Amino acid sequence: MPSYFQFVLTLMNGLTYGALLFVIASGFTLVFGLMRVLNLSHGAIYLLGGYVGYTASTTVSQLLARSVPALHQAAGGGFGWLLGVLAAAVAGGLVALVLQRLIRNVHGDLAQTLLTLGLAITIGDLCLWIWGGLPLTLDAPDAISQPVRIAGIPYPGYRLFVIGFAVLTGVGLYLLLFRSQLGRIIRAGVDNREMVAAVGINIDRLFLTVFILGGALTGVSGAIGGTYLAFQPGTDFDILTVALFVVVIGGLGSLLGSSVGALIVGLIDSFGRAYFSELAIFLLSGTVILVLAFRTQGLFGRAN
Amino acid sequence: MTAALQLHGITRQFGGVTAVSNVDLRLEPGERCALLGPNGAGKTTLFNVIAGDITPSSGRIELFGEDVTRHTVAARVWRGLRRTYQKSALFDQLSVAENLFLGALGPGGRGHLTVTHGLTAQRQRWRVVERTADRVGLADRLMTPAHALSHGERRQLEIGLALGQESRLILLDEPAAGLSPDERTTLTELLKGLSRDSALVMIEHDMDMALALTERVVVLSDGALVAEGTPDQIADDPMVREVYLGAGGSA
Amino acid sequence: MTTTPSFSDKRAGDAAAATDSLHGRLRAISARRVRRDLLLGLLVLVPAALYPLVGSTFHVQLLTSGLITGLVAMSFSLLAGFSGMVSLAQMAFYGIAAYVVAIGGQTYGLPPLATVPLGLLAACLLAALFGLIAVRSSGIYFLIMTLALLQMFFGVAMQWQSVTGGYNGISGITRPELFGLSLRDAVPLYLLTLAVSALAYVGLRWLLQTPFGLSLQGIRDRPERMRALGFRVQLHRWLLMILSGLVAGMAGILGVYYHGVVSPDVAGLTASLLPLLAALVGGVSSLVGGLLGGIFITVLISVVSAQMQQWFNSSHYWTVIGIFFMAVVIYCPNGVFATDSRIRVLLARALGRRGGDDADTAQQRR
Amino acid sequence: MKLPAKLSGAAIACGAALALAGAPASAQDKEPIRIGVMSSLSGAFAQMGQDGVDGVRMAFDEVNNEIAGRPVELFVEDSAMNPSTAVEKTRALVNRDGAQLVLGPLSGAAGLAVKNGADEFPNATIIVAGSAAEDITMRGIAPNVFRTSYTGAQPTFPLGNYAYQQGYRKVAIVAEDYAFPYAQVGGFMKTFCALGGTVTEKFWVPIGTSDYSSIVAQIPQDIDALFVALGGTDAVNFIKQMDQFGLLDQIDILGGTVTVDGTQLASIGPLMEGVVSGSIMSGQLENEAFKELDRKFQELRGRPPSLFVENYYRAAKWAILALQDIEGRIEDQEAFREELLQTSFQAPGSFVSFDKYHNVVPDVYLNRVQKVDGQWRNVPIRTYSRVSQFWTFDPEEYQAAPPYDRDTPSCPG
Repeated sequence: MPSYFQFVLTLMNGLTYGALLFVIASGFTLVFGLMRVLNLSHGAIYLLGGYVGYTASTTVSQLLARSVPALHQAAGGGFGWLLGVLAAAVAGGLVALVLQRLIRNVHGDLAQTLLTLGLAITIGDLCLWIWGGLPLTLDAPDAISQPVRIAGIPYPGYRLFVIGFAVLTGVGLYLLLFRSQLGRIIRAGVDNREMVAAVGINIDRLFLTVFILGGALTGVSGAIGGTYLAFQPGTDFDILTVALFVVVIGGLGSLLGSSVGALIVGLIDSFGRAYFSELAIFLLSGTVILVLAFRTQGLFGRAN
Repeated sequence: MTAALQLHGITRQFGGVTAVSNVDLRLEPGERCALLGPNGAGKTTLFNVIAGDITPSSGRIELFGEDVTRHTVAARVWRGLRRTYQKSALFDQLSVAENLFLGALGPGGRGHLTVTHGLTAQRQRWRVVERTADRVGLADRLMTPAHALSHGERRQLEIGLALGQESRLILLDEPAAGLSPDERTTLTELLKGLSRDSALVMIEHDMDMALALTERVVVLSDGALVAEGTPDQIADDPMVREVYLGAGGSA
Repeated sequence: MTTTPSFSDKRAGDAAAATDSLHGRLRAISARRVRRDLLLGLLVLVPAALYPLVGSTFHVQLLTSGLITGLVAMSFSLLAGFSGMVSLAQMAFYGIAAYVVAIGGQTYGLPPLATVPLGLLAACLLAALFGLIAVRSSGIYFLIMTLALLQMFFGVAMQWQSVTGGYNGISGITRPELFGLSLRDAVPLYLLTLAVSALAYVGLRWLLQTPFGLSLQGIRDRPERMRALGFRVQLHRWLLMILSGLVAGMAGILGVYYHGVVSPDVAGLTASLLPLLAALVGGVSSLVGGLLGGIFITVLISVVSAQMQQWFNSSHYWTVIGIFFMAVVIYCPNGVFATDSRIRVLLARALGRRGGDDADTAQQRR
Repeated sequence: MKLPAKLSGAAIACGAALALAGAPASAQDKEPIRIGVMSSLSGAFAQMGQDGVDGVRMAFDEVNNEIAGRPVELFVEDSAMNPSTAVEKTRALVNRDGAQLVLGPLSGAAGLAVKNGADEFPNATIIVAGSAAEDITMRGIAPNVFRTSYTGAQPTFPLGNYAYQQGYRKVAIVAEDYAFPYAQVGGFMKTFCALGGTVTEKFWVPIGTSDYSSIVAQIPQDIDALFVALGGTDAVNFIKQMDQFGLLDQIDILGGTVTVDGTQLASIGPLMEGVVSGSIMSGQLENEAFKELDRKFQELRGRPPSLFVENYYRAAKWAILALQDIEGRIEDQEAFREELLQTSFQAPGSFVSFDKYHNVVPDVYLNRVQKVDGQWRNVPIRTYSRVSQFWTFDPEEYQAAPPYDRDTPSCPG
C-alpha cells in the first residue's frame, strides 16, 4: 500500500477514533462542566451501557427474527440495535439518578470524587456478576456497517456513522447549553445557585436533569462504543482513563475543549500505532503531561 | 531619600476594560496614605498590581528605589511589602500564635525551610510573634484557634499577619470591613499605635476613619487618580465630594 | 546522680526564662505532648511487636502487608492532607524503589546495603522529577497529571524489557539478612516493617510541627495567603512531594522483600486503589489513619474475599468493598477511626454503655 | 485526647476482623484434604478464571468431594492477574487455610512469581493450571511446582510446521507485546523458519489495544498468511476491524492458543470461521472424558468448555488420581509429588503425562473454526501426539538458547 494512502487511512482512523472519544467524553464534560463533579464512575456507566445495549439488542433481534422474520430482514438488525442504544440510555440515566442521590450526602470535591470511585468499583463488579467476563460487542445494523469506498479503499461505514453521531452530539449539546432557555437557566444556576432559586426555579430538579442527561449520554456512548470496540471487565477503567485524558487536554468542562482533546488523542493514537508502534504506550500519557506542563488548565480550560 | 513606593504610569486592562489607568504615586517611608474611591474604582486592582498578583499592562513599580515590576509576589514581600485582605484570609486550623508565626516566618526568605526548633532565629521569631500579638491586641488569645475568634479579632489578626518582621510598607484593604462601631474604634486606636517604621496605604470606605489615620489622601475614580492632598483639603474638595458621594459610595 | 552546680544553675535559669517567653511555653506544651505520645506509642508498639508470639504466620504476613499499604497511604495522606495535592502517582515511587532493589540485587548482585539507599534515592528523584512537572497544576489537573505519570511509569516498566523484565517483572528476589534473621521469614520482616512504619510516622509527626511543617499546613489551608506572606509555595509543595516519594519508596522496598516479586502491576489498577482506600478509611488528612487504614483495608479484603467464597461460592468481593467504600465516604468522611465516625459510634455503643459514653463525649469535645 | 480515641477504635475494628479471618475449621473425625484454587477472578481475565474454577469444581464433584474416605475442602482465591497478589494469595491458601495443594494461578507472570517463590512452601505442592511462562518448568525447576497446562511455544510448534506444509512461505505476525505471545510466536517461528519460511513483519501491540485500524492498514499485501497471537477483547477487536475493512476474506489467518478459544467464539464466531489455531484443547474430540466434560459444562453454562475449564479440570483430576493412589495421604508430600509425576491418564484434552521437568506432555491439536450443531466450535483438523515443551529439539540446547522476546527468534536471519 503506497505511503500516501497509508497516511490518509491513518488520518481517517484518527478522526473516527477521535469522534468516538468525543462521544464518550461528552457525558463526562456535561456533568463536570455544569456540576463540578468529577465522575470517576463514567467508565463504569459506559460499560454498563454496553452490556445493557448488548442484552437489549440481541434479545429484541432474536424475538423479531422469530416472530416477524421479514421485518427483521428488512431492517438488517436495525431495530434491535436502536433499542439497545435506547436501553443503554435508560440504564445510564438510572445510574446517574442513583449517583446524584448519593452525592447529595457528601461535601467537598475529594469526597465526591471518592464516592464516584466507590460506585465505579461496585458497578464494574456487578456487571461481571451479571454478564460474566466474556468480551462482547454489539452488531451494527447492516445499513450503517457496509464498507464505503474512499479513493478506492474500502472504509468501514460504521466509523463514518460515528463521525456523524459525534457531530450531532456536539451540535445538540451546543444548542442545548448556549441557545436554549434551559441552557441559559442551567448556566446561570451554575454561577449563582441562590439567584436562580430566588426566581422560583427548582434548581435541584434542574441539576438532577443535567445529571441524568449526562448519565444517559454516557450510557449511549457505551452502546455506540460497544459496537465499535469490544468490551469486557476492565474496559471501564480503560475508558475512564482515556476520557479523563481527553477532557484535561482540552480543558475541563469545555465543550470545544473536549472535542479538540478527542481529536488530538484520536490522531495521536492512530499515528502513534501506525508509525511508532512500540512507543504507543507512552504517547498518550506523554501528551497529557506535555500539555498540562505548559498549560496547567488544558488547552481551552478557564484558569481560576 | 528614596521613596517607599513609587508608581510610574501604572495601567491595567482586562479585555477591553481599563481597571487602572496611568496612575503615578509616590509614598515616602513611614508615610500614611488613604486610597479612596467608589466601588469599582480600581483600588483593589491597584493593590494587586503593587503586591504582584497582577502584572500591569504598562508602567513601572519601584519599591524602596528598586524596580520590582517583574518580581514575584514573594520577592516583593522579602523587600518589606505586606498586605491584608478585604475578606480575612487566616489559617483557621492554626492558633493565633501559629498564624502570627507564619507571618513572621514567611518574609524571612529562606527561613521557612528550616526544620529545627531552638535555634536563636526561632526564638527570635517567637519573640516577634509576642510583640505582634501585643500590637494587635491579641496577647491573651495566643493559643486560640483562628476559627474561634470573633469577627473583630479576626480583623486584628488579619493586620497582625501583615506586620510580621521588618515590614516597611503595608497595604491595608478595608481593614474595618464589617466591623461594629465599637470594634471600629478599637481598630482605629490599634492602627494609630502602629510604629512609624512602616509606610501605610489603606483602602477605606469610612471617610472619618481614613481621615483620622492618614496624613495624605488619594482619590481614585474609574481607575484614574483624580485628587490628592491632605485630609482637610480632600474633605473640602467639591469634586471629590461629587465623585465619591455622587457615585453612591457608602460614607 | 550528681551534676556540677554551675550546670544545674544554668538549667534552672533557662527554665525560668523559658516559662516566661511564648517560645518556652510552646516548648513546654510540646514536650508534654511528646511524652504523652511516646507513652501511647509504646502502648501500641509493644503489643504489636509481641503479636507474632500469639498470631499465626498468615496473620503476621497480613499485618505486614497492611502496614506496607498503610505506608503508601500515609505518603498519600501527607500530600493530600498537608497540601491538598491528591496524587495517584504514589505507586510509581513505590514501584521504582522496588525495581531498583530488585534489579540491583538480581541483575547486578549488589548488596542490600547499596540497593536500599539507591532505591530510596531513586524514589526521591522520581518524585522530584514528577514534582517539577506536576506542582504547578492543582486540583483535578494535578490528579490527572499524576495519573498520566503513573501510566508513564507503567509503560516504562512494561516496555523496557531488558532491564525490568517486562510483563513478567522480576521474581525470586533474594532477601537479605538482618541481625542473622532472614527477611524471607514472616516475623523478621514484620518487625522491620513495624519499625520502619513507626519511624516514618514519628519522623513525619516531628517534621510537621517544625516551622517547615507549619508552613505546609498554612499552604494547605490558604496557599494564596502564604504566597502573600513571602512563602515559596511551589517549592514547599515540591519538597513535600519528594518527602512523600521517600515514604512510598520505603514501602516499595519492604514490598519487594515481602512479595519477592516486582512487576508493572505495582502501577496497575488494584495496586493503586488499595492505598487510596486505606487513606480514605483512615481519614485522608490523618497520618496514623493511613497506617491503620492500610491494615484495616488489607484485613477487610482478605476476609471478605475468603468469606464470599465460603458462604456464597462467589468471587464478587469487589461489590462488597465498593459498597463499603461508598458507605465510608458518606457516613465517615473523616475516616472510620475519627471521633465523628458514625460507624465507630455505633460500634462503641454495640460494645457496651461505657464505649458509647466515650464516643459521645468525644463528639461533644470536638 | 484525640489519639487514644482513635487507637481504641482501630483496635476494636482490627481485632474483630482478625478474629473473623482466623476462624479455624473445626476438627473432624477424618481430617479433610484442603485444596487451594487460585485463578484470575476479577479484571480482564475474569471469565477465563471463572471457567477454571468451574473446571476444578466439576472434577471434585465427580468424586463427591471425597478422596480415599477423606472429605475435600476447596478454598478459592483471586490472583487478580497480579504476581504480587498471587504470592499473597498462595500464602493465604497455605498458611491460613492449611492447603497442602494449590491449583493455579492462571496468568504467566503470576505463575512465574509463585514458582520462583515456591521454596517458601516446602509443605505444599503447586500445580500450575494455566500459566504458560516457559521458565516455570525450564531453566531450573522447583521440586514442588508442576504444570498441567502448557508452555507458550508448546502448542505453536506444530502450527509452524503446518503453515509451511500448507504452502505458506511468507507470514506476518500481529501479537501482544509481552512474554506469552513472544513464546507463542517463538514456537511458531522455530518450526516454520527451520523449514524455510520467512516472517516478513511483526507488529507488537500493547496489551489492551482497542483500535487496530492503523495496524490493519499496514498489513503487507504480499503475505500468504497472518499469524494473530492476541487474546480476549484484543482478538475480538482485531478480527472485527479486519472485517470492517473488508480484509478478513482476503487473507488466511492463523491463531494463537487463546486467540480462538471458546470465549472469543461466543462473541464473534462467524468472523472467525476458517481460522486455524494450535491448542492443547479442541471444541470437538472423540474421547469419553471430553464428551463427559462437554456435556456437563454445557449443562452448567450453556456453552462448550473452554481451554481454561479443561486446564483446571485436568489439574484437579491429576491431583485426585495421584491422591487416590496414595490413599489420600497428602501429608506425605514426597510421596504425593512422586506419584503425581508417575501418573498419566486420559484427560478431556488428550492423554497426558509429565516430562522430567514437571511439565505436561499433551497432544496438540490444530483446530479450524466451524459451526457444529448451531454452535461455533474449534474442530481438530490435525493431531500431533505427545508434544514436549521442547518439541523435537534437544532440551539442553533449547534451554541454553536465549528466551523468546520481540526479536528472538527472527527469520530471515
